[in-house]
Amino acid sequence: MTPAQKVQEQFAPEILEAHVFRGDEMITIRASALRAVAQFLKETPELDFNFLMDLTAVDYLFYAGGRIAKEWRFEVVYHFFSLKYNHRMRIKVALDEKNPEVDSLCDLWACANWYEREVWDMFGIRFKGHPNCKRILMYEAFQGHPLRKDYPVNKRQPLIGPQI
Amino acid sequence: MTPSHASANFFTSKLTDALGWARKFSIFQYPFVTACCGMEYMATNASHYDQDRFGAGFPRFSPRQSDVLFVVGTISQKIAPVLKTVYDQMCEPKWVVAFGVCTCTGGFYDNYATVMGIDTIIPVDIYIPGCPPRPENVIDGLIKLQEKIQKGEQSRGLYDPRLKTGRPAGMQQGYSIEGQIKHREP
Amino acid sequence: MLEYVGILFAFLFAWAMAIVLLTIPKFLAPQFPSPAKSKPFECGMKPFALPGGKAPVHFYIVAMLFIVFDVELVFLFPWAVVFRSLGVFGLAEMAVFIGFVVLGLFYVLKKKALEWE
Amino acid sequence: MTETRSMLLNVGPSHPATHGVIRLIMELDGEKIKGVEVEIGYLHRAFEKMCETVMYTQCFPYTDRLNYVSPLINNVGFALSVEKLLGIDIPLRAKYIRVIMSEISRVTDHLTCIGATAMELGAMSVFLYMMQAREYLYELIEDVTGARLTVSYVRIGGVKADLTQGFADKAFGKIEQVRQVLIEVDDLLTRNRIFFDRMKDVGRISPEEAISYGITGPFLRSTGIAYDVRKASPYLIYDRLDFDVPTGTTGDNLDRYFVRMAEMEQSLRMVEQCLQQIPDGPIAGDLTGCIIPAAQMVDRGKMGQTQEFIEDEVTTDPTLQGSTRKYYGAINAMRKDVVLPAKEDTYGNIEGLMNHFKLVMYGHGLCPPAGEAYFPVEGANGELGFYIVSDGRDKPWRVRVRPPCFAIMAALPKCLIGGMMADLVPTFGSVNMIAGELDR
Repeated sequence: MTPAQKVQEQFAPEILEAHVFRGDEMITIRASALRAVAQFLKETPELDFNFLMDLTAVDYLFYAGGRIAKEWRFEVVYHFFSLKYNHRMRIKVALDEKNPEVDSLCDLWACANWYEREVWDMFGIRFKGHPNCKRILMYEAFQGHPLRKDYPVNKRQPLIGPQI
Repeated sequence: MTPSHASANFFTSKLTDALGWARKFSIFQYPFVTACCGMEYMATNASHYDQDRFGAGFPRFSPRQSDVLFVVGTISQKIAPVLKTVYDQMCEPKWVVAFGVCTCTGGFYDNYATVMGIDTIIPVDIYIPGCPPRPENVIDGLIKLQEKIQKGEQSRGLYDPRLKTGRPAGMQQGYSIEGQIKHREP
Repeated sequence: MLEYVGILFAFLFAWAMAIVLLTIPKFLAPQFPSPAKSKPFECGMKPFALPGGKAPVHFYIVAMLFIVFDVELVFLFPWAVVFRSLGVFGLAEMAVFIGFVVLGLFYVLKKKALEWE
Repeated sequence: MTETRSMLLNVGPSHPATHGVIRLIMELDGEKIKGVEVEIGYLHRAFEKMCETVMYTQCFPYTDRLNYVSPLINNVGFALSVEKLLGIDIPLRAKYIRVIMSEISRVTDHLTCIGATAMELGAMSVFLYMMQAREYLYELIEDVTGARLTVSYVRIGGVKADLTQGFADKAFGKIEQVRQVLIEVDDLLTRNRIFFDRMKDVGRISPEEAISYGITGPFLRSTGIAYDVRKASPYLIYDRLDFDVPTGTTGDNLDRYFVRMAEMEQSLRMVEQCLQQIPDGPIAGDLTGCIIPAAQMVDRGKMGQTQEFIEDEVTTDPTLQGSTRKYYGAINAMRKDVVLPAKEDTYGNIEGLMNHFKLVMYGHGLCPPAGEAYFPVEGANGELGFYIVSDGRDKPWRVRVRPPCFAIMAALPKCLIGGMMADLVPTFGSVNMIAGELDR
């Protein structure tokens, strides 16, 4: 029983997609189910995912030039790791374009605080329940979210110096 | 008294030379270190490629006590105002050394987050290219700086990036064409 | 009277040196005062509180203790000059003096004045 | 009624204690730190956005500027992640070379970290000894890769060039010199009263807090948890090398110093084992041999005498780094759609030329299948993971770096609050924050 099968069996209705690619199990779930899944992964003794290794997001706007269809635009990707069982798990949360919002995991794992601030800063995805969701990498006066696919790479908003 | 070259009579030219000589061998540098060039700056300061042989071995971490501003490593848009404030708070006579290609022209980080060359915000005296420049390059840059100090020159003037000391306005534009993502229609 | 001339010259030389070093930059170094240059330096950012605000009392205590032991040190200098001629009597006298100050040190340590609580 | 107010102090971006790019807003009660707010992002250079605008092989120069103190580990991490995406395996000798260079790069990282911490505590000579030791290792790296710091040496499917001739015994000599320096520094620092008191019980963190913050690497091992990616999920050939994972007990600065010193010893031991076990392939050094000048080969090609060309070697233009076919098979995976052909084939015959063309032309390049892969590697500060999403075209869709020192910086207030203002310096030194990796 790999962790992915346990999660699938537990949260069957919530799961949009689940597949294995190059040995990595990944499950895509709806945004509403995230807190329950995270609680489940952390508390159940035989899973015991005590490490939230990485939390990031991917923007699938116009993915692969339109050849591969994607119903949703954003995916927030969580990488979990268990120290005791030494196994890994990837949970992806699908978010559409209109109001990308997902629950915050700050109270389960302390590192989620900064990761979520960075995802908000780079992608503009809101995290409900985050203590202070400010920008972490860019400066406050920056407009827009740079890692979105529709933000051109060298559109500068300089604080001082020439306005190029 | 900015030393002028036009009709420097015997006394002032001798004094300028003496001043230049004195300043040349006692460079107190403010290492404004941010990124990978910092590693080569450490190597240049350490005993193998010793910078102290040229009198520049003593970094001062306050702009009040330093006369050369070593800008080492990429300058992002967020830290540009800090660099400008530190430059303004340095006492005269002051020189600026752009250490590494990120400070000279922004290097290969032609994106929304990087200042493409610090001479768009402060006047620069010596450009040391290289990513990171080898310690020998740095020492060569230092010697060129010393010659400039000996002659008493200083890249002066308001840093109006478009006209006096900044690069020509054309060069200011985001001149990399290839790296740009064509605007995607959803 | 003659031997005091040395001290006078030392005094004058000190003043002369101070005055010269303070005025030379006025002539030789270029002056470009600017509003940014006059603001206090706080690592390149706008300072939160301008200097001259209130300081905690611990600094004051540590400063006072330093003064006490520094003055004691100053009294040792004249003794060092006539150390040979005073002989054992001088030593005893100074031992008493230093003893009192060390007593003070123990009192300070017991009262935890140097701790930073 | 006396009203006491704490003092807000800016230990700002351009400060020697914060290595130049971190801003700490400290709430001080005299000398005691009551509150810390960490502000980062002063060296954000948009690594992830730049990787989306260049092809896969062009990402390597960006990766060695992530953790620029141990650049080779980033290269290896990125290459392994793309190779996992492609599902290819690389020859054994290339694996050994990658491990050797990674371990040398890890030692330079620890040397810089401990040297900088000691210098900030006033031990100037230890800094100079450590920089001297780092110069020895930079010489080794420079022999193989050509550059001291920004090496861009690893390629997808192998490495750029083989080890140079006589690299093994030169490496043994250098490792011995570095060991001498480590012994000297150990004598200088470990029993030094000032160093000991400044580092003991300063910046402590408990194992539960470390796990909750997702901290890995020497910072976690100093709290007693022996988690090391090279042992937990061994990649390349770490399962063949015997090395142990040093751990501390209390999780304070002194334990992190001991863990890093012991790890350097382990890394040097690993390099020596690798140099003994490495399968000998032809060394790139000897360029002589019966080779036909390129011009003469072209004439014979025009006249159709091309059967025996494949085996013949061609004197390529000396500026083209000479012959690469000799060691080609040993250090590159035999995949035509991934790895560039050897120099002789590119200039010698039409198959090599077409292969080279297909790989370097814009739009054709190396196209992994659409999908995503996450590959964790043991960086110098902790687990360095590359999460790459590809859309089947030649440019990566998304490259995400899991920065090891990001989690440690998030836990910095935990280590600082309660300490004195002067404890900021050794704690920040032992955090070994590298801005390139933190702000990407």
